[in-house]
Amino acid sequence: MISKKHIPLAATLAVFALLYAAASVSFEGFFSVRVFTNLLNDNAFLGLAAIGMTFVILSGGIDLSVGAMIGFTSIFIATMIQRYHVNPIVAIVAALAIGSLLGASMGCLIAWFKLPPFLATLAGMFFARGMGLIISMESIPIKSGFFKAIETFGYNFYPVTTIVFLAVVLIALYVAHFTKFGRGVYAVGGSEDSAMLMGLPVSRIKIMVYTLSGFCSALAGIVYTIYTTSGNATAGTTLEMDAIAAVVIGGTLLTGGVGYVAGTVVGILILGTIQTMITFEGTLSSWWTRIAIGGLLLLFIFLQRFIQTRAQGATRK
Amino acid sequence: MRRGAYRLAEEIKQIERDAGDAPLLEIRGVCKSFPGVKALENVDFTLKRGEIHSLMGENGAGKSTLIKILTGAYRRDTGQITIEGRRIDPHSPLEAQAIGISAVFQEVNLIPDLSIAENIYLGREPMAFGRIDWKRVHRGAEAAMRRLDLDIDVGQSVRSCSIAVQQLTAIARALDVDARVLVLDEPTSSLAAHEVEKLFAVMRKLRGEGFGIVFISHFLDQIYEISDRLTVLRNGKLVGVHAASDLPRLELISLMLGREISEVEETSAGETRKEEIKPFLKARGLSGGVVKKMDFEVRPGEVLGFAGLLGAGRTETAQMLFGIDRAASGTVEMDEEQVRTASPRRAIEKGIGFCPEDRRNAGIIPNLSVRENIVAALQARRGWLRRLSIKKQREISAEYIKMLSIATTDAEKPVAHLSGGNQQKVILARWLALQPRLLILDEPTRGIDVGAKAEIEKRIKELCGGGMSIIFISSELEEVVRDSHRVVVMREGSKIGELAGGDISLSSIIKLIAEKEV
Amino acid sequence: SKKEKAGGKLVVGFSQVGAESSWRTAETESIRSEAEKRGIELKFSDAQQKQENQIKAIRSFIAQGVKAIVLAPVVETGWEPVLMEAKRAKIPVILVDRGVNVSDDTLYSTLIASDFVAEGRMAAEWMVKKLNGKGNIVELQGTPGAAPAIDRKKGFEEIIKKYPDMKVVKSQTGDFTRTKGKEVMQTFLSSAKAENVKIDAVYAHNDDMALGAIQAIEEAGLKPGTDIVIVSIDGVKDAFLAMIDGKLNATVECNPLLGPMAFDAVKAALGGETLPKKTVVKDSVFDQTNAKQTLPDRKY
Amino acid sequence: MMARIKSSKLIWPLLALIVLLALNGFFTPGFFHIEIKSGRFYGHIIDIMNQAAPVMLLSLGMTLVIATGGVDLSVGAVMAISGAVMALLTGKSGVFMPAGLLLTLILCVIAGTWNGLLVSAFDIQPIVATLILMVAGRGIAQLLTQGQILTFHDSSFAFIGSGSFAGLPFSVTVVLVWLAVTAVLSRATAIGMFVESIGDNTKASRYAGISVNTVKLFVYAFSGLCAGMAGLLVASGVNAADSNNAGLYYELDAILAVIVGGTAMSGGRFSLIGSMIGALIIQTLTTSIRAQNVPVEFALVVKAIVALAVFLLQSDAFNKMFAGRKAGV
Ligand SMILES: Nc1ncnc2c1ncn2[C@@H]1O[C@H](COP(=O)(O)OP(=O)(O)OP(=O)(O)O)[C@@H](O)[C@H]1O
Ligand SMILES: Nc1ncnc2c1ncn2[C@@H]1O[C@H](COP(=O)(O)OP(=O)(O)OP(=O)(O)O)[C@@H](O)[C@H]1O
Ligand SMILES: [Mg+2]
Ligand SMILES: [Mg+2]
Repeated sequence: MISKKHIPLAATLAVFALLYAAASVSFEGFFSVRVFTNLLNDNAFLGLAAIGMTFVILSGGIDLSVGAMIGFTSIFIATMIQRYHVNPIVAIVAALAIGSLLGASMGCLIAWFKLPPFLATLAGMFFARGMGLIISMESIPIKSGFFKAIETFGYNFYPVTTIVFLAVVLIALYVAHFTKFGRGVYAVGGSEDSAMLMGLPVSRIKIMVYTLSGFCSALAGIVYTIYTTSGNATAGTTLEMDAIAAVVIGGTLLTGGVGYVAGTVVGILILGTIQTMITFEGTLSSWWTRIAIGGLLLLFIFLQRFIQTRAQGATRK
Repeated sequence: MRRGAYRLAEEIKQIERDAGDAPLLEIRGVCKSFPGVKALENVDFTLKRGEIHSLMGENGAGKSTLIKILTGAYRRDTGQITIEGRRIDPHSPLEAQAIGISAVFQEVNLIPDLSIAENIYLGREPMAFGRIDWKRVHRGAEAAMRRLDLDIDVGQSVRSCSIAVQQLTAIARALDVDARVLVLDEPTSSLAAHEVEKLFAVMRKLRGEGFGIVFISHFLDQIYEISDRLTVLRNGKLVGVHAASDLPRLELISLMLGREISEVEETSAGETRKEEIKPFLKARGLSGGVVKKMDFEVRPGEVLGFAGLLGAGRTETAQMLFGIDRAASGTVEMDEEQVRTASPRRAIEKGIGFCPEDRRNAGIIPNLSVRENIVAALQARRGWLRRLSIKKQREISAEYIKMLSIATTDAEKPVAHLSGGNQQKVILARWLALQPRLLILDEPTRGIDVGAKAEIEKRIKELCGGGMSIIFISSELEEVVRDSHRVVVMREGSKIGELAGGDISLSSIIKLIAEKEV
Repeated sequence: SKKEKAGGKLVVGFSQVGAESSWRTAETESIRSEAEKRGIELKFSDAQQKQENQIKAIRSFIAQGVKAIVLAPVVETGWEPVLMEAKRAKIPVILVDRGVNVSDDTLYSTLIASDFVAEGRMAAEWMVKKLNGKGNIVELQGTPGAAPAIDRKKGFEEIIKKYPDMKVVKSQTGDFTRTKGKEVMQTFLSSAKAENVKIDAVYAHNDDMALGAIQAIEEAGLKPGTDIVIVSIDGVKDAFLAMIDGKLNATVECNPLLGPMAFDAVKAALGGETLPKKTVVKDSVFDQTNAKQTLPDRKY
Repeated sequence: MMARIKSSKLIWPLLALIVLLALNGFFTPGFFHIEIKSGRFYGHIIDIMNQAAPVMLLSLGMTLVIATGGVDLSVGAVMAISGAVMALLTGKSGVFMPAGLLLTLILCVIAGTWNGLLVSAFDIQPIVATLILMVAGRGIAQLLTQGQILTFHDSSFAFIGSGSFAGLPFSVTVVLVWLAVTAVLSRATAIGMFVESIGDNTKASRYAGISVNTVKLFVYAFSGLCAGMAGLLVASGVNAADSNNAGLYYELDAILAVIVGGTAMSGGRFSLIGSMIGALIIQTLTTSIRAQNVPVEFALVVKAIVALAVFLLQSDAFNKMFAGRKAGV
């Protein structure tokens, strides 16, 4: 029997399975390897951003800059490659470094100056988006052998973006559950004062969390760049909301301290499935699309709640 | 930073080898002010190796503040701290730990959603192959808890445990740390005699190993049982350092309070109410959680004590009465009418009040003022429309601040800035101000100093005289014996007996509990 | 399983940007009604302004085995991988209202679109004529980074550059909305007063911002269309009403009614014909002189 | 009063606003220039008050919601619904204007109550609960208007967003009146204290007998009402209901205003005046960027840097670090 701690996670997974099964029954061609592969591939960048976000939210914070980081990273890489003919690998490494640095700076503002995360990362969001627009307002296609090769590899074997995503998920699971840092994140989110009094390096953990999120969103930006082989400063607009939604739907409490990386992955799959279902439906107007997304979200939340209380009732006895 | 601290620790060890008989810890001329209060003024304190040194003082005397300065949780304004002749300047508990100071703070500081095991090992988890060795964490935690004679599932979250278990977890964590100075700020405030004994045994063993232990408690019996020396603070000033054996109780009390008082007379609760007074509340077959088939009744003007060991289900019974937990079965009658208390709000409407044991999570509203904390329940009962005027609120809070001698600069101070004992008084004031027909007090005197405790006991008697009934739960059996007209004895969720009037005594309760144990 | 569905109806996927403006809604409506008219089953997907959603939609279309895809791309770049997939699945793609930037132009069949740069030029030319090549212009830009905003600015500047007495004195974004257009215009007017600059004309990247600006000008006690010349782009119905009222001077039509052309192209592509890579929709300028007679024909 | 301002930390947002205005005084020509024309004031300062009005209205409701430890993401969508409903009722169906207003606002209260129900009765995390209406609500608004912009032709309605009263835009009056109403509602009754108590420690509040769920229901309903009013203000300002764009991203500004105003995202103590100042700070920032005519591509970076400076200016820790300790009381 699953332990009490894992009930929310199990409930989320169960709802996803239900949803997917329901969709497979109602839509022809939905239950296929292709659709499932697409589900991962199409949401890899969102997933990466959401993984970083999971740590931030677990630590009791929030990171609004992830969407803007994606835009910045993609236009940065494209410009480096297309305009300055920098080696793609160098550009990618530089982008990761910048992302981590920006994350670390926000972390410092939050940890040292006690700036509310909402404010610090909102400033970070403006900054990243603004820098992207300064680099180039126009989107830039990338014509590089390296990116071509990645695309071909993806076609012949397996999408690189998905591989990166799954690898990061594994690493994140390890970090969250098997490292001191990971447990420290839970502790800081659970009760910052207590964590401090228990002798945890609270400031350092916070800075690391935002650095990690900066890194993850930069990586998400890279994956987005691969996904579209182009740079676009406006990419990832409002993506932070989707990332936060995925994390919270995955069972992580916005107040921090409670939640799972694995839950976030399921959260991503759920959002992706809702989106795919709507496309398969194919007759909804723009407004009905929105209403349907909202309705499905609601349905899902209620189902999750229902299964959870049922399961908790069962373990009690 | 970590490496720095480590090097520091190494150097300290070196000094230790050269030092000889210098005191282990020395604090000189420490001052600390908060807005409006001088919490510490020029305080000195020394701790020797192999010594248990108690810090004494009224609520708000500055004990916890001194501890927090020592452990780097607060920064001192002036003064110096030395460990074995070497000056230290901890900026955070993290640094203090690296120097070898381990602490249990007054307010249990744990991460509620992590397990007991994780809380014990947080920040120093044993690693194997680059990952946390969860097996060792669990085994280690079990051993640490067993050392305090507690055999429980260390995988459960701290949130789900009673406050006593939480306190023991925090103690287990502190004892498990590799330290030389151990600081315990009111670790026994909600422990029963049995657990206290266990803790003292461990402390004595550590003393034998050369540890220096700083101990704070408001239980004089415990102080005299365990301490070698006493340092007494009053209003943030040092008023004396004495060997425990040289300082009689009454002298200690007058040192603490700054005036002569005779020790609290141990009066009994007075004669039992006559049987013909009809009980106004009857509980029949109340079950839920660990509680099984509880029957009891409360008469007007009566103090009904609940006695039992850790986890006996006293708190849960009270929470069912108050509508926090839902009873699985059973009925509650008030004035011969069956009532359902589906929420605390309903219970309050029916005339029940409940002062919870978990001060930090269920009691104080930390950033609201003392005034707002005191009138909270009263205002909630009046509803949102009939707001008490600020003037009225001030009057009420002033009355209780005076009555319970709550040490605060003014009623507008956030309650979080009060000392632990004074916070407890504020919550007590909240429920007294409500003047309910039945007041359930769960560990109401937690962390309250001797003087105030007497004051509160007197007040309880007055209230009963006025017809209020009280259910009194306390881990300090003496208190229960002293104040109750009748006592319900519980074990593992069931009522195992009831004592009344002259039959109530420490030995009779202990006998009842022990009898059933076989 | 990828057979044509229900009575052998032709299934076509349409990936739309979103419903951010009435212009966009008109385009959607045109394509929907045309599909209905021709008995084509249309799979419609609203991407809510996100490229990734459009890519997802195209992938789902492929998975569902549609016969052709109509795409109104939100940006010009980033389509290569997904269009490659469509090509591999032998599904022709018809682009509407905006082109894509790909190295291999066999990735799509044809593009049916307006030329945003040309629209900017036409607006500028009309304004130059109206102001006799002299005056201070304030510009209300679209959303930063959006293709129409970039191109309409570019085209406008191209022409204005040639007239040294015409100057864009202020240029801020109004996000294509009435409210923001009004707010920015209010600030421009206040600045102009404080700096003692006269604003002669407003160039708005779409009609909605111009309509917002008109409000701001009226509230400031000036007469839009008379004291300040206003030119915008799109040609929505409200713009025509404003022109009839004399408050808006001119609008460059950007025709969203691409349905018939799009499905002609679908038919041709499925029939194996090779199509011209680009069909530019003819845009024209309307002003107060011809607003009234055109109004009854406006569909959006 | 002074003591209250100091203790509630209002001093910092106020200082930030003053510094921001002063900087503008230096760098933006004629920033404080005010002109009187036919009994009405014009100038940047007036524009700021006028343009900040919708966010100010939103942030009044948002302050209470955030003070309980929640958040309301749906306000932007409710604004769109409000405009759309008003347009349909008054613009299309010719309902008597005040009746239309009333009906619209009732509907918005219902929308807010829906959020409140999800949060209180069903115990769903506020961010998800309100996300549902944020997504679906705009869809509903679009459905009502069929994605079109509906234009009003009602001069009395237009007065709300475009008229002037006592020389100032009428929206300023609306905000002041609503601020007063909110202040009275929260401070002259016990609601304000209940809200702060719940945000500070929900469990203790429940134990003290405060009906946590009812209070939560109320604040979300109230936030819905505020959003409805903001939506009407915006619609009336441009004489049109644009369900696609009305209120888009306003939730972010409203949350920002509340936090800049000194109310913590985690709940507890709140300050309505603080939120008003917060909204003014945000609008001043936006207006100064426009007035300075900062090139569009640089605007965001400038905004980021100035915003950060403003945030830091009012951060306690930062001030302690640089200004030294202030003398107590
Ligand atoms: N964070 C704070 N802010 C303001 N004042 C504080 C703060 N912490 C403590 N004080 C004040 O310092 C004084 C000493 O408090 P302290 O907690 O040290 O008392 P204590 O001796 O531990 O009392 P108790 O026995 O009740 O725990 C009190 O007057 C208290 O109000
Ligand atoms: N043997 C035990 N050791 C520790 N905790 C226990 C034990 N049995 C039960 N508990 C926990 O204690 C709770 C029930 O005890 P409750 O708090 O009602 O008892 P109590 O008599 O008030 O004891 P306490 O002194 O701990 O407050 C249960 O929720 C259970 O998790
Ligand atoms: Mg203390
Ligand atoms: Mg108990």
